[in-house]
Amino acid sequence: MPIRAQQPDVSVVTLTIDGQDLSARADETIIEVCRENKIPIPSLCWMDGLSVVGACRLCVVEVDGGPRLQAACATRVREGMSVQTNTDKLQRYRRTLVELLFAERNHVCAVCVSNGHCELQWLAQTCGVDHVRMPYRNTGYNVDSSHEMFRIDHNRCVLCTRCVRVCDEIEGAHTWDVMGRGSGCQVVTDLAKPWGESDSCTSCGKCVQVCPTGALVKQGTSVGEMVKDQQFLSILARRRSSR
Amino acid sequence: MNLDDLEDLAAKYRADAGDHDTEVRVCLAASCQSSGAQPVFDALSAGCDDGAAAAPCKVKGVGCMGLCSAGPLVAVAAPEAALEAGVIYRDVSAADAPDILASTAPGAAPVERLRCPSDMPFFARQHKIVLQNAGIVDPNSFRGYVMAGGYAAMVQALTEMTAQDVINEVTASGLRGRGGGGYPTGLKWSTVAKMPAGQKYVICNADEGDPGAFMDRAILESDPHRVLEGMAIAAYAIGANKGYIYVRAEYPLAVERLKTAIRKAKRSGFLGNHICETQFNFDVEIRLGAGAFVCGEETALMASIEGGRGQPRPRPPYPAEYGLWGSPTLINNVETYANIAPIVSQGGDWFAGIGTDKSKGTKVFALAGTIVNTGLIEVDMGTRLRDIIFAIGGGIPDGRAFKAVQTGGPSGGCVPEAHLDMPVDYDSLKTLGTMMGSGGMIVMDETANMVDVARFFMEFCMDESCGKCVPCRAGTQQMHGLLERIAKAEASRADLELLEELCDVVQATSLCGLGQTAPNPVLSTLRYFRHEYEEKLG
Amino acid sequence: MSSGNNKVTVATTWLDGCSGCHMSFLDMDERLVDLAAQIDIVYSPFVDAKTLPEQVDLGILEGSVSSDEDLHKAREFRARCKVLLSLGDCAVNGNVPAMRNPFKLDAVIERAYRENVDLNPQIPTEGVPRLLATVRPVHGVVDVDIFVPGCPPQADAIHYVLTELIAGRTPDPSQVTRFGA
Amino acid sequence: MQRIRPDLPSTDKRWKLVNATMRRNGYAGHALIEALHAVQDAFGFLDEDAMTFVADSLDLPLSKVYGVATFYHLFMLKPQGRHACVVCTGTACYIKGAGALIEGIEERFGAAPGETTEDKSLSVLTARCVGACGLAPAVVLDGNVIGKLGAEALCDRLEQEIAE
Repeated sequence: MPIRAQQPDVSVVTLTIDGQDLSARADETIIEVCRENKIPIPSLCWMDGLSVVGACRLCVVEVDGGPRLQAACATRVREGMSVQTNTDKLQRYRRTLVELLFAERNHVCAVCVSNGHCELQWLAQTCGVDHVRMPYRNTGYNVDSSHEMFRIDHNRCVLCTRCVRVCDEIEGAHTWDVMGRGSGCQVVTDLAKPWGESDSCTSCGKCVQVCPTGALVKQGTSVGEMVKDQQFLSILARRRSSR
Repeated sequence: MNLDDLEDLAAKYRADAGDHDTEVRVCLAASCQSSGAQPVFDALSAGCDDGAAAAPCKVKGVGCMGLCSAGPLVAVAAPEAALEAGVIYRDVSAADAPDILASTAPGAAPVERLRCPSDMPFFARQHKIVLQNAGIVDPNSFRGYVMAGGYAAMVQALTEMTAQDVINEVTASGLRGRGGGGYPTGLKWSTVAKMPAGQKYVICNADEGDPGAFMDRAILESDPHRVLEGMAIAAYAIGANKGYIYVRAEYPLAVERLKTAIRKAKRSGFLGNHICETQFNFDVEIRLGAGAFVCGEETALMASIEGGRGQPRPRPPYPAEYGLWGSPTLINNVETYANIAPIVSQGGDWFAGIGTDKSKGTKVFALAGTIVNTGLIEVDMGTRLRDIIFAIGGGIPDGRAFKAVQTGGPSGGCVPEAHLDMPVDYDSLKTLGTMMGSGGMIVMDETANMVDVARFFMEFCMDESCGKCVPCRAGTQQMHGLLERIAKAEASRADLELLEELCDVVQATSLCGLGQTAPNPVLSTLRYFRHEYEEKLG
Repeated sequence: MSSGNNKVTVATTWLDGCSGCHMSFLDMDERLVDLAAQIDIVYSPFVDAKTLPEQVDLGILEGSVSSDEDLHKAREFRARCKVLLSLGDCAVNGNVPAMRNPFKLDAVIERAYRENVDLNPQIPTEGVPRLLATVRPVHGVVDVDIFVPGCPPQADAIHYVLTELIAGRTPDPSQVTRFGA
Repeated sequence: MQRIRPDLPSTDKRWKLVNATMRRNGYAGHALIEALHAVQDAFGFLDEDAMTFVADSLDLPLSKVYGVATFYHLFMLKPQGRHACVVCTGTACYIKGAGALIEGIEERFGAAPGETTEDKSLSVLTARCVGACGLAPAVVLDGNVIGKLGAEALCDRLEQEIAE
């Protein structure tokens, strides 16, 4: 889905979210309306200012009591729409999705530079994940410290592709992309060479700031020291789209 | 050009083809070719040219005759006659050529030792609409297609019908998408047609990826013009001037025949600009897949045509509204397009008279697995599974007992003996916990291990997951691990419970159809063969 | 959740961990005095008792399951404790001990006992338990009832969980602690 | 800003074929998969030079080209053996013993699916249904479908092909 609706639609619709009557612009998505109204919906891949991919599935909601769940980030509001964001079923699904992420790679929070500032860690807590029921996959991944300022630890990557999108859509460098498929997916720079050898990387650091976990971090940080600043994104995105 | 002109053209082609009472057809589709059909064809052609044939006869390479397990297949029949009306020979080798040619003499007896009875249920109980020309026309011959009545529907649509007329016929026919979902084709067409005029696209989904399904390959290899004609009619109906056929690179023969068909149709003015001297322009390009099952999903397919990673995106917006390069796009599969020309020629009501209440027309199925007659069949919707497997398919070989039939590929499920009397259509299969899918039917005998079958399909989905969304990428991987443990009898009851819960989560939350249906083989085997799982728990 | 003399019997032990969770337990400081009135620690590194009683109300395990001995202890605790609690990240998710899992066990042993040793490198064979190929959280080998993540869980969190359990309620540890806390 | 198309990486004539494919598609970015097919048809696999050349010619980011090249199973990033044996692992072939063929080949030639023998004589691959279910279990040897062979007979046939 494009970052903004094809044609800006400024007409106003009314809808209910969790029984709350709300009004919204017709070109908004459910997640945008929830964020404005402080209705907490977990999300990982969605980020205000980046295009929508609908990949993490954490923001799935029930719409009009229908059986098919919709990703709140990828669904525009409609007049009269009725949305449930936090039913028992949705809570159960989200918990399992977070568990799947923890089991997939090696997220050892205790020794992570993002400990205490990590969206995945926070999601585990808010979704009530106090342990992971499935076996851990235990596949080892590379840590690439070849860049002079930044580091990527693939063990902590959740493949949200925020780095790929911010690099392409905001910075315009498209240094990052995803290689492989399925469980073999990994984010890569250029032809999957060490990051430090990349010709296209401008070292702007946007990818580091938008990364929700301790996968993309600054060099020289110790446990719990990596605090990310994402303020720039909505400002840049807004100014860019108004050109 | 109008219909009369087209008839004149066909008559001219017939005159050019020369006088012959009999034709010897050699199946040159992929399966028979693998069994050595090319040397048979060469021997027959050489023999015919040398005058070994007793009467004026013509040797012709044709597409799939259906009974792939008996290939190479050869048929001797009057020109353009139906397959059952001729004499069919099975397991033919080049050395048999003289005998076959000798049998074409007036009054000569058929070669009994090679004969495959053309009244056997495999042939007699089929109803061919999509496969009408398969095994009869030469897929590399534009003229052959026209002589068989081809392109009449397109000419009729362009010269006698409005776009709305065409959509009305398709809607009236009740045709539903043959790629798996069963979405009403007429509704899809009218949605795209209603989008504001401008650039629109028509796409043919020939990325047939279900393991055990080869219907689309056979159609493309046997009658490629039929698909092009269907696409052109669709383009006329929705107002598109450009089409893409997305074909698996694993089907080189189909690709080659499609390329030939497009080239010849363009040269004869049946594709390109001012088709048949009308104002209608339509150009078709082939795009090759590169080995990714998920590209059968329509948004992934479009991403692939655009040159990217074949990853699906959330819908809506649907392709009808926001498709290829953001333009309104119609996507149908091969078999759907192959149904269009007869619907336009004979009317939607005629088509709606075939099949069941909610599933109209016929369906092509690929029969494979442990079954006597492996191959391709076309039957009315609503035919009972038992008739398909035991009458047409000839039952299970080696005296073994039937256990289950798998339909719908990795998105489908297994149907046990108890439900074999169910008439096959979209809805009945759904109630059995499986789906029509594109039409693959894999028959399994009593020796099949159903946990292993579920594990096999889960491995498929895990390998083919694009990796974009969490439930499909990580969930299929975990479900596969659990199935492995169950298969090795290392799992506990809690593992089985976790497996069932993951099935629910992956089904409910995955981004696209691949993930949403990946649990189906597990759920369906659990439904009918739960004891096989429980026996293995610790 | 008490039995007999109205005091809740508690057993604790550490598997593969750093004993930090037990230290955090001690960090409850003066609250330990009140707790002592309600619980009876029948087996633990804190006390002298050397055998695990046949019946215990609450078992607390710190550390991950990395060796034969850990596995044995975990199974014994499960068999004898009515309620089993995983204390800390190592017990709950494997944590640091599990970071060896992506490597083959032989390579890990080789690295630890030969490559990184200057003096008389050799692989010990006696007096040490055999390592398992894969380090697992406690619930990877036995059923666990309560999970208290954290590295280590704060004394406040441990206190909250114990108080709830003693009162016969089911605690919700995610209110007070999380992975890596 | 004018973009300059790169020179062909070498005088190898096969680059001209690759270039011709891209030119036919107007050097449009959406011709990426077609271009990679052309490289693979010409060279048998995609190396860094080829991917860089295609990326520069179509004005695409390197990481995008790499992402696409590694997404599709048909594209090979390493040179293949002189012969390629693709074992179909579709359902029908699976039911009829594709697993035994894979095991048999691995035992005789020491190459598992995705691997090439040390002497570079044979690459073993798997495919998700080649559509020859009537001939199950099917393998595709250097482009030709061979059906209904057991592991023993298949390995003999492979040895024969390699010897020729």
